[in-house]
Amino acid sequence: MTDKLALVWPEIWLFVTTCVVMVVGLSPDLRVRKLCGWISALGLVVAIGAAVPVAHAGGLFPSITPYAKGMIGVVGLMLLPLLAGTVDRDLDAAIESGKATFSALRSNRAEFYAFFLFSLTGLMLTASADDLIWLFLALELTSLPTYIMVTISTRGTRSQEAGVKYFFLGALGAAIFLYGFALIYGATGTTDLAEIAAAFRAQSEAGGLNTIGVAGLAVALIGLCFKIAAVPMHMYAADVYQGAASGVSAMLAFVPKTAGFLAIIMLCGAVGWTHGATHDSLPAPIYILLWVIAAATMFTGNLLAIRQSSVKRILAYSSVAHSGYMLVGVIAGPGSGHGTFWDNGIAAVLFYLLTYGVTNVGTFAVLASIQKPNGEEADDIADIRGLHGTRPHLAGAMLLCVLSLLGMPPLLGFFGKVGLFTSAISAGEIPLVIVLGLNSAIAAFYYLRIARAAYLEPADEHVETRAGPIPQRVFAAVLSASAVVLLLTVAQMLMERSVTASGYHAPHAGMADTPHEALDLTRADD
Amino acid sequence: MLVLLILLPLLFGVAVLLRPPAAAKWWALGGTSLCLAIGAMLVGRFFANASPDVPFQAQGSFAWLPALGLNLSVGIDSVATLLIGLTLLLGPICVGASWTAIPQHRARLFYGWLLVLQAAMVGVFAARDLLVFYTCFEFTLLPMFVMINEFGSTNRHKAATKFFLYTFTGSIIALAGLVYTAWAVGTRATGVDGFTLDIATLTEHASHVLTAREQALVLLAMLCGFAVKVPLFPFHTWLPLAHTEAPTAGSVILAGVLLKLGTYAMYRFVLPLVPHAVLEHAPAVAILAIIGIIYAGLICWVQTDVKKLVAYSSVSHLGFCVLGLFALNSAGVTGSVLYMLNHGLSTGALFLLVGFMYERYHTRDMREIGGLGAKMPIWSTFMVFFVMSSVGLPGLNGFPSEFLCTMGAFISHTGWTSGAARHVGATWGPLGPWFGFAAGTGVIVAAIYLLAMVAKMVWGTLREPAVHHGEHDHHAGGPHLPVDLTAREIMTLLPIGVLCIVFGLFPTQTLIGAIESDVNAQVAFVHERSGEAPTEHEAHFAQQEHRQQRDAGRDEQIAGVKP
Amino acid sequence: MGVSMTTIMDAILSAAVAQHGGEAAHAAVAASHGVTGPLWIGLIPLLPLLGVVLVTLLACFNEKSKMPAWISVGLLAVSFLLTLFAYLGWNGHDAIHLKLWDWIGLSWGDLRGQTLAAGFAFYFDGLSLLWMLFVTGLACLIGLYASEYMEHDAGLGYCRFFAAFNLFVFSMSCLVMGDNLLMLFLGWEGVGLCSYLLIGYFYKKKSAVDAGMKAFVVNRIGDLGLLMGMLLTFTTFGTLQYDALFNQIHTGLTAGGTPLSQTWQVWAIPLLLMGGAFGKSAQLFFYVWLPDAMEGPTPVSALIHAATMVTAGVYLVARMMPLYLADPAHIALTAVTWGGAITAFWSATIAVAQFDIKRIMGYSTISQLGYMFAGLGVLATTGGVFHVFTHAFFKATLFLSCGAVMHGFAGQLDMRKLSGLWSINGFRVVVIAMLIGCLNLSGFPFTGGYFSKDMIIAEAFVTPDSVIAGSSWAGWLLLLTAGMTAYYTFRVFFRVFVGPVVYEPGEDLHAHDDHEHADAHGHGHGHDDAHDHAAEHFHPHGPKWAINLVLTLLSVGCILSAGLYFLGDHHGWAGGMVHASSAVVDTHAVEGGEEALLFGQPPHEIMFYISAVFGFGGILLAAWFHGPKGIAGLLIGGRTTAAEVRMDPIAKALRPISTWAVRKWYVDEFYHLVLVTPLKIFAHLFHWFDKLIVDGLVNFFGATPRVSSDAIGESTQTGVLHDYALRMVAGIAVVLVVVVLVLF
Amino acid sequence: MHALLADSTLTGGLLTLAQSDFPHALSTLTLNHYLFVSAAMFALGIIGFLTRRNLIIMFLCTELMFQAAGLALIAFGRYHLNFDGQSFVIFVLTIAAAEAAMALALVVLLFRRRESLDADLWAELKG
Repeated sequence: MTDKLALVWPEIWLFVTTCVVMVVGLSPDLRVRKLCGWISALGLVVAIGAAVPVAHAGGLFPSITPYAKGMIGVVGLMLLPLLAGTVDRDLDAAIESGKATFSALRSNRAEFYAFFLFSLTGLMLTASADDLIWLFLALELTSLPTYIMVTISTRGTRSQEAGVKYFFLGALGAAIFLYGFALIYGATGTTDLAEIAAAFRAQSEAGGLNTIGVAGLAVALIGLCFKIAAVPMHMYAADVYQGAASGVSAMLAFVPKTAGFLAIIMLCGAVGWTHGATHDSLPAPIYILLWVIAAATMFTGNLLAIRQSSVKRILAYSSVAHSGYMLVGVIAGPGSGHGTFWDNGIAAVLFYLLTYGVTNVGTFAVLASIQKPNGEEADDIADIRGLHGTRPHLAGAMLLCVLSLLGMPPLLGFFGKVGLFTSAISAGEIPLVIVLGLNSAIAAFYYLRIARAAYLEPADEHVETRAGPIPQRVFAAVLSASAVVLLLTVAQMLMERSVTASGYHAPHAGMADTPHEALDLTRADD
Repeated sequence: MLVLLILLPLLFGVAVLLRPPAAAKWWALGGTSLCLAIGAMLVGRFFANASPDVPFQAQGSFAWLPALGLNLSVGIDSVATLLIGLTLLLGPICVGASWTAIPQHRARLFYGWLLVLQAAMVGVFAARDLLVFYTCFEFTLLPMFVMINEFGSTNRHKAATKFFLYTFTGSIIALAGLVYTAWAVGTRATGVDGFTLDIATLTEHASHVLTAREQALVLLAMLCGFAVKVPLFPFHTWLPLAHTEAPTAGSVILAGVLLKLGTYAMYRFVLPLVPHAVLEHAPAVAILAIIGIIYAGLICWVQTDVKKLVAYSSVSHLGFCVLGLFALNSAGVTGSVLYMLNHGLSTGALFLLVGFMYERYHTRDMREIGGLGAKMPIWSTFMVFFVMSSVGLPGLNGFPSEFLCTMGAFISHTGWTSGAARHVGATWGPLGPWFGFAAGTGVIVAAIYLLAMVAKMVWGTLREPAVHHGEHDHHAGGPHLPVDLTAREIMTLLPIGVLCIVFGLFPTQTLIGAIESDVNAQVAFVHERSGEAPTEHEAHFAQQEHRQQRDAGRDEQIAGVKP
Repeated sequence: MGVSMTTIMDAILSAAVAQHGGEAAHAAVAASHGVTGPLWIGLIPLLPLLGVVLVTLLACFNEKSKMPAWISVGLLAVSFLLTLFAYLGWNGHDAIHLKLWDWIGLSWGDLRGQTLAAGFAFYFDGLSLLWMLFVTGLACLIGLYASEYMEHDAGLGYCRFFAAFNLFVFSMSCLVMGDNLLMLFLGWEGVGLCSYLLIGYFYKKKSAVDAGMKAFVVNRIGDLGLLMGMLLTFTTFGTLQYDALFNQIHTGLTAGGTPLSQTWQVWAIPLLLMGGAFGKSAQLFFYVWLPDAMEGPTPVSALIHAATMVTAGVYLVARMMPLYLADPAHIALTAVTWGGAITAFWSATIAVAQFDIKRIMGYSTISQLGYMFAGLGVLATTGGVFHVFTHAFFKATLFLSCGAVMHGFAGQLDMRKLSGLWSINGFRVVVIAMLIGCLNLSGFPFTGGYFSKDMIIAEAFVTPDSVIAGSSWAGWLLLLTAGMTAYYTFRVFFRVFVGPVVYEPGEDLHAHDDHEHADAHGHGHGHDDAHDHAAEHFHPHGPKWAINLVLTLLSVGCILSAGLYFLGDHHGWAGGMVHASSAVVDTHAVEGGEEALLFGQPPHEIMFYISAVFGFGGILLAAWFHGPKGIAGLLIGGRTTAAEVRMDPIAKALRPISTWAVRKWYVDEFYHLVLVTPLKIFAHLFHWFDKLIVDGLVNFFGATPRVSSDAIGESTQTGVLHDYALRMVAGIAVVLVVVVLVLF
Repeated sequence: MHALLADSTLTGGLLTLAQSDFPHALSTLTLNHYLFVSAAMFALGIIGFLTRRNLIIMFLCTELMFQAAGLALIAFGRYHLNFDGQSFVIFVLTIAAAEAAMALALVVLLFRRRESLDADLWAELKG
């Protein structure tokens, strides 16, 4: 028990911070309330610190937590300045201009930060999950606050629309993967992931995986597709990203996606990349499922992004596409397990998550930093036109981030993609690599449009934008853009860490304490 | 020194961004000139120390991402050195050519990217690591995109987008092929520990570990990228558009260096990595090249846009370059390398001339403008001179390259070298006299379209556009230019002209001698390796063995650590 | 023929005898060569090159004096003197070598044939010396002529003219003096360029520009043959260097050791080279560019398109004679013979019907070149080469005389509008020069043309038909042509140079000068006033000293060239030169020692009479049809006006043949229809194909994402929650179905 | 159907999920019955979600799906004779409750804005 406690210290710290934030947020004093952001940042820093020492836990991916939680903390820290002022912006502005006085009841700043931290807590818990129940709870803890954050992120109807779509479809997705979990449990008789893995192993050695188990896995994975916004569960993504405030969209592009991928990796780890003719891939049904989903996701995301005029929608669909890319890494699996990055798809996915998270913050931060005259954040591509003339640093940030997302060497995103490339090739997934390459090219259509609009084109005359009132967001944008470049200097370290994190403890049949017979419902009842 | 050549332009690029716009062109000129000076030293030092035993000089390496097998490693052989020299030479020339064409308020953007572009181009030639190569290869797209998109003419957005997307798509697929090769080497080659992107290692092992089928696929993938870049028929359609729309300096660089990235990549990767497949499929590639030579040449003939004409002529000319490469013999490959340089000079100069004309008349339509011989005698003289160089007139630089490419194709025929009637002047190879003949007809076509262009542009009675569309947004308010070329413009052309003559009369002393040993080694290497590719079974076995060895090594390591 | 042998000759013989044991002969031949020439020989081509540079510099300073001309003439004169020195210092049999630097050198192995070595090197034997003597000599004279002829263009145009002129001499020198086929090719293309530039000298005239381009392109087509021949030579013999090549040929084996006679290359290479030669020398299918080339200034026509450049093809065949002889079936030689003979006849048929005197000279050049080729083909290399030499002089004289007429009559060249120049002040020298030229061209006894042509025709009858198929038929054809030549030559003379004084000025071509034509030099024949003033205000002006001097010198040269026939013991001086070169033919060896007879007599002896008869016949015909009344018409002429002659009713009766002949048998139109138009159609087709199909496909693939984007976007992303839910569930179903389908 | 698990050698040799003190009618129920019901519930939930436009009903449908999973979990737990399934269900219920709380708050918010519970009225964002 204490072992597990040691594992979750970051979550505990975050939880404590959350509580503190909520309490501080009750203060009647505006200045005290403004501390919430700083406290959250402090909490995140401590959580990162606490994440690092955790060296080795049990389970299928015994070393995943330090990297994952560190990554979550870092990206969380970058998201924090972006989220600043999301809900209280109007109120603050009113107070500053003297039109209103501070009213404790009208401000929900603290709650907003708290939800954010809760969500991150859930995300970290996902990373340390070693049990289906835990996984389920962690995923829900990740998602539930985001539903609220989306809904209240702006005062317009769009956010509410986004909220309703997100919540209801999210609930549908949750129900689906829960049902999948149930079936997995049914097939293996345990909720412990390592034991599940052992049971699956035993089944496969005994002559084939249990149908219900495979079905459960499939259903669970499909349900999790909602979290990562993969086809066919991607429908909500664009609407929700567009409806939510940019900061929240940025968070949506990272937090649920990371949770989803962690969960998918764990589920795939439970069944193991030890099947197929050469014993190095997922079981055929799961493999085909993920293959189809990955290819469809890449194409759908990229294709849909082309026609958009809203930058947020473009980024939403690109986020869909990026999920597709990462699924390639999942399909490729952990490779030979020689501690190398290039043939390790899981490491590639973990690394990609980081690069994507870091880069993505920047794009949304640029949008969040620009305001239309009616107070809304920039959204349409016309709004960022001519940015180079008025705010060159934002334009530069946009350019760098977008190019990194495109995978333009030598930016961070490129190396993320190369990891996926190499691992997929090592796994023999040449067609997927081609699909991935083609899609990178299709993606250039819309990334170029964004880059061109921001960096090269003159401003539209009838479109007016001005700098947003919150300087932290500009900071977030610049921070993200510089990270795209500066992280290259430590890329080797990050890659090594991701390799360590992806260390897959392949199950053996003997691990399970209670060897269960294969559950076979298909056997005829005579 | 190489790294300096990559970093300096970047530094100057930053300087351009930070200094006031009025100073931009001076900084750019200073940067490119400084690089040219350093480059001259580099080239000089390279050839002073050249020896067949040390093909690569100025090597430097920095282990950056060992996890991806990525070292920042550079090094140059003679071919790369010459191409770097060409790149650096075109630097100041491009700045000079843009002196008045680029309005001051946008100068920072232009010159900044120009410098970045130069760094990237040098990087491509200097790279000794696959990812460094690829990085620079791709990164040339962006500056070019900006230059076309921002400083081009009417249709520039479409041109820029097409240029970027087309070449980007191709090169990603090429990357897949290259990475596949790296993977195969990393998992099968004996003596290679893990994944590596080191070009030397890959070259050494790739042909031993890739099966025939794999080689064919990798060849296909690489061609997807490089053939688009070259461009080889039928992947050429982006080029006329991009050239037509690009600003003068953009066209010069595009024709002068960027297209050579494709052929250089073929020389550096396609030939040595997959020799078996190259030998097998060379006729197909050569046929494409020949179609390109004649087809694009004929298209040139009926162009009305002079810049488009020169652009299509690039397609035609680069056909020779590819043909020479795939002749797989010294004559052809030498000719091809020479072609890379000489085409850069002469076509670059033609683009400069067209640009100077455009700056004065704001039209490129040969129905509107022509007969400039009387009005612009200096311009016309240069025009005729460079057209002759482009036509392949002996004594000028175009001829040795064109001749050697044709000769390479002609003598590259296995039937020549075997059997009773052995022909000593022929070499082993996949093409044959008919290829040489077909390419030779391209020379006729080249004469037709280039002289037709001269006939329209230079000779005849003077035709000028009725109304100067001087109200072109980029040029409004620009300084008024005299009728004929200014001293600055002449200074951009003169060095190229001098080189054309020098390379035409002394090709052996300047170029062929320089690259001879490297090219011969490359050809011998391809010859030696093209014979047999491992079978599927052998490849599989090699992979198994490699894995076992690595496992054993790891176990030993663990065993070594544990006690 | 060939009684005494030079050392080279010995070597060749020994090689022929010991055909398969070639090594000894090989060594012997190698030993007999290899005199390294003095460095100053290199100045012969380089001085004109220096001239190019200097004249270009003058152009840069916008020099308006005649300085470019003086520089050029001076340098060319030095060049000529150097050639003369070289000739005088030459030992008479060994080739002189001089290598300046490696031009294109590439090696990929140590074995034979693995090295391509083409030095920027010179090779002087009798053939090249002979050529160089008249090339530099004539160039010098014609440069002097042009200094006056081009004076109205003083300025940039003048500089341009002399730069190209000098460049031409440089290129021609490289062509002739080159030590390997690549050097020859360098000169070959270089003279092509200069020809192009000079034909299009009056670049504002579309016809001139088109003519220049036509010349270049047609030449390029021939060049393809030359190029392919060169490459095939390399693959067969492993070298492009003359010495090594000839040595190899003399062994009778390819460099790979196969007997030459068993290979197809042995006839393919000469045929390919012949293609190149025919292109440059305007033979057979390729002749069409030369008449059009008369658009250039007359000195250019004289030097390039009559005397020197067009003989490059002859030089090539003569130079490569060993290769031609290596084929026991003599396929290529037969082709050369018949190509030459047919061309000679064909262009004569055109020449008889033309009215433009310069064009007539153009066709006659083609015709005479045909003689030269026929001569080479029937193994009369001496005759062919001698004809090149004499032709260079008399044709230059003819052209320059025509040029003087043109110069004096504001570009008038139509023989229907000119008459009686003898009686116009200042044209006497011109008329005399013209007469000497015409006599030479028509083969009037004891002129140079008479001897050289006879040697060719006689040899055609000498050579048995078994060696060169139909050789004697070719001889008859050539004989007939000789008569026609005399006719059309004197047709010009009788109509234009004697008779009643009638003239009409032409459109002054010279008005099309470069830029400065506004500042007129006060010439009587003004620039634009030619159109303003009525014809009666026009006063022809005779040539000044430079033109007269040149014409005089050339006329003397023409007369003296006849004397060369009696020099030396190898059928004249030219024979001696040929004997000391690769062009030498051992006719005994080739023909088996038997001489065919003509009318029971040895052809060489009887031919003097026969051809004299044909020549006289032609002249008399011309006098009857075109001669003026009186002594100038040889007392049989009856012409009283410029335009009407006795030939007119006959020409009318012969319609449409005569019209066709006037229209040059519609060959240009035919080529246009068969070659140019289809090519242009293809070009347009390709253009549209490229635009619509190739680029269309690219655009299609480029548009596919966008189109499918709209399709997917509009149909799925409706914004309605239920639709989303439905699609998600349906999507899940689809995915699962796909999985199941793939699985089973 | 009884024979479904007839040859199973689960610990305790149970043939059915029924315990001895179950009512007789239930004693013949097998795992399949439960799974069938669970699947039916799940399907009904989906169908309801897809067909109903009322936000509250839609939410209830998702609850139905959650409970379907819960039922399956319990059935499996019983089948495997361990408590994992049951404890899972407890958490599922908790989550369901949390979701319900959020859902109702959300519904109130939305209703205030549009005066309607029709989910399809919210279709401003699309494309």
